[in-house]
Amino acid sequence: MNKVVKNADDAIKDLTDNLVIMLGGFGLCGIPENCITALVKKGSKGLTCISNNAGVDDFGIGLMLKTRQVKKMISSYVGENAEFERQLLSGELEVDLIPQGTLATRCMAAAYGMPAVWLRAGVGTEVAIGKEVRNFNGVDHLLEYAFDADFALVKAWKGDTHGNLIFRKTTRNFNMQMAMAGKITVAEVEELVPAGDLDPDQIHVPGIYVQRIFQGSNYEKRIEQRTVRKS
Amino acid sequence: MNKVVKNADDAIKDLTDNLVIMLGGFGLCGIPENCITALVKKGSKGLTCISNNAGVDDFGIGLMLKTRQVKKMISSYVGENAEFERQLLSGELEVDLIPQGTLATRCMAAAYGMPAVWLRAGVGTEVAIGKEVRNFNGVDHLLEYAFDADFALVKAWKGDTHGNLIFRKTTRNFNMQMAMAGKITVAEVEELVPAGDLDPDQIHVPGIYVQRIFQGSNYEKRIEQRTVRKS
Amino acid sequence: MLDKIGIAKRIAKEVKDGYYVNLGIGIPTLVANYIPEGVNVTLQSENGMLGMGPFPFDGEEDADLINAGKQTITEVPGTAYFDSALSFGMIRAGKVDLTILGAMEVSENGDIANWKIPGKMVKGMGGAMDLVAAAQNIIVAMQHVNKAGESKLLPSCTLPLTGVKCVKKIVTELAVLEVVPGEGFVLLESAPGVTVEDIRKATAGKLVVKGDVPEMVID
Amino acid sequence: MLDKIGIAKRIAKEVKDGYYVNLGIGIPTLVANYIPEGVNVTLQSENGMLGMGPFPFDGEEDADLINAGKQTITEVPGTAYFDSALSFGMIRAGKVDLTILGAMEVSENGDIANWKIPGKMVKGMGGAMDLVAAAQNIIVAMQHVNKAGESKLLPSCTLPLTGVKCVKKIVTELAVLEVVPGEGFVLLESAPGVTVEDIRKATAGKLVVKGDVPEMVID
Repeated sequence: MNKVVKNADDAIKDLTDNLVIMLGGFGLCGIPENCITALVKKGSKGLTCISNNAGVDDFGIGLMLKTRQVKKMISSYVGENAEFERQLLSGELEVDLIPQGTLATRCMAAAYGMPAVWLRAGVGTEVAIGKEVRNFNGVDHLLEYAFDADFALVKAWKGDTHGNLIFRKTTRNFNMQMAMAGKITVAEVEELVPAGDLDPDQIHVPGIYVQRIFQGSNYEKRIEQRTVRKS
Repeated sequence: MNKVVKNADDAIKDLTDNLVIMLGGFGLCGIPENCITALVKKGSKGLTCISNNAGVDDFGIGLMLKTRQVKKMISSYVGENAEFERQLLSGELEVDLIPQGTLATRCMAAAYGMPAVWLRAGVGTEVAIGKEVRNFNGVDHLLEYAFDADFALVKAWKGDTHGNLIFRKTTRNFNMQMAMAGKITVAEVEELVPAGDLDPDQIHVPGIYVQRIFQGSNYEKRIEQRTVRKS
Repeated sequence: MLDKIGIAKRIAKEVKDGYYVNLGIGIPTLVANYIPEGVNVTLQSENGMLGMGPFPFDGEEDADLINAGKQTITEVPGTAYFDSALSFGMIRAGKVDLTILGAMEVSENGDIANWKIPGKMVKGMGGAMDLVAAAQNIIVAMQHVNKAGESKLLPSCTLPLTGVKCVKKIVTELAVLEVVPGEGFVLLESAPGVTVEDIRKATAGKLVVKGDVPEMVID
Repeated sequence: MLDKIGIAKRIAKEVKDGYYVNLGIGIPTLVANYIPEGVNVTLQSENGMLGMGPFPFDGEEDADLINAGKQTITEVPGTAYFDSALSFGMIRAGKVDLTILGAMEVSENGDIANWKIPGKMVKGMGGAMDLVAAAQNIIVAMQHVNKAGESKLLPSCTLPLTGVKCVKKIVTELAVLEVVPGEGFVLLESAPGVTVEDIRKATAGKLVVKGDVPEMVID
């Protein structure tokens, strides 16, 4: 049951070209920094990335956009990235924009083994085009499918050798459901502890969902919008 | 944002006849003992109870069966209760038996504002009769609807004055999703603390889902199958 | 005519004690600063938090604690964290009492457009489509006209929609308006120093004026 | 012929290192006691636990800690608790490697019946329907014949079904059999002292015997 790998390079050694991958995080908060660095180094191309955001020019998924490793982004908001916008407008990059709650719930559907669910976001808008519509209790809903991702790359605060994960504050965001949605889930954690060290009542993702885990290093944890008040 | 009520009697004072209620717990583990006692005392009749089990003859929902307060049980397993079986065979009680995972997921669907989901349990069996079937990825699934419950009565370990809840060990069971699925959720807790005392990372049910909370008393916490090993 | 703070102050009066509120980016975020004493409100941030506190003091920022606008924030007593799926689950389940967000356009029947300008801007909808599809009570905070001087209150939206028939109320620098499907933009209040005629000029959609229009009261 | 412990011991050999396993009530529960040294297995209990440990010592029972059979149990290092929806979520998502459960009847094509006897018994299906519908790998542990001496391995089930075409393997007091749709019950091993003829007599459904049938090896 020991799922520990040495580092990010080891964890993604079979993450080859043209796969579908999920990347946790919201903005730059809670992103799998080590895995992204390793993926840029490895150079896998033609990737479809399911991630709420696309990072910024020089950090997060932005690094993978620079190296043109991404064929398609499936996201809800990508508005902080000039290189992204350039590739999109030039047609180098495909983008599927999805309402944020629908994005999260399609991850959850995969995590819970549900092939599809009915959701109301986007009815009557262009995201509804081509989708099956059904009325429940007077409200139209769209049929939304579970994502099918080869890998999920997530970042947690603490993890144990069995793959149990705990997140800190708002880093739980997409990391939690994605950790449970990937065919192969790679978790990088700030602190890796022996099985038994985490309180079983506090575990956010049970280890059964995690195939590989390692303790990451050199976290930058960049802040996108540093906002403060006067003391 | 203070949701504290005095006791169970106060918490269910408007739980009138013929309502649909959810009751948390698995077997006798984590059942809302105080609420059940108050409900027996209040005597509301014609209730539809969504609960995985039906208690035993003299404890849990069994107490409400004795007083004939229950019109219908929606459960997955009811095999520990002779009075239950008698009422069922005599036609005094309606029973809707539902696969346990489907039961839990129909609670979750309500909690997440999804009117319906596609689930595979029961395909080809009598529980599929009358249900819409659709094939996804080669596997038939049934269309299953979210429950619509007037009240959810749940038991948690700790709670705060804002309604945030934490469960202990296997008492989380149906309590967690039901706490998020009721139109009015009543939570009884073993320890009620001021808002701010619980670790925000460890909360299982955010207070937004809980309308009323109180510290319960005299918990019996009966064990259904006391099994031990020799030392 | 109101400035942004004035708009935020006026909207703050719509917030009732005990409400759970989701605030969008921009003017809506300012609303939190003007909620009256004695009105206890819990702010929901759709990236996974209930009980959002103010910005941190300088040096106390935590990269693991941001709001949906990616700003550093703080906790309050009673804060709870959760994941994005549950966050939108509670929104969809109708547990959030009030959603306040910005818009590029609103139509007479309550349609809203705020996420895309074809050929110009492709930032994405974020959580806006989920919020407007689910919330029972949506207030739009925006300028009455855009930078080109064109009305943002239209017979029907020209930009790609975020949601249909969902906006209940609009607060601009000129007025407070209720969207009544089948009627149009019903004028509830005018801003100090603004005439009904000013508002009519700035409103391309059907403006409905019923009797005397009171002036907004802002503390 | 095997006793219950023999059946449990034989099934224990099907459990591989690193497996997540769900054990039903009865004989399946016994399997946990006979998993070979060096084979690390995590037991899932569908009421909301991964990493189920043995029964507690007398006096150490905890009413808040039970398994799906409502028995008091213990934790192990690495245990995680969760709610019922996630528990069946991970089952449905195929994360549980092996499910072992009892049955009243199994048919030639892998249908299983184990939850209801019309007019006689109405206990309910519990989690069985979810488990058999989702698990990739289902082993049935049961007696070959019922108390009335009738075969429980049938051409088709007579009792209300729990699931269709889902059982992969059956271990009884007489034999280990594989269910091969289109073929029938393929005899893999016979119990010590049991002949193929004995097994044939006890099997109402089509029994397929391919060459010599090895005898079970049980430690």
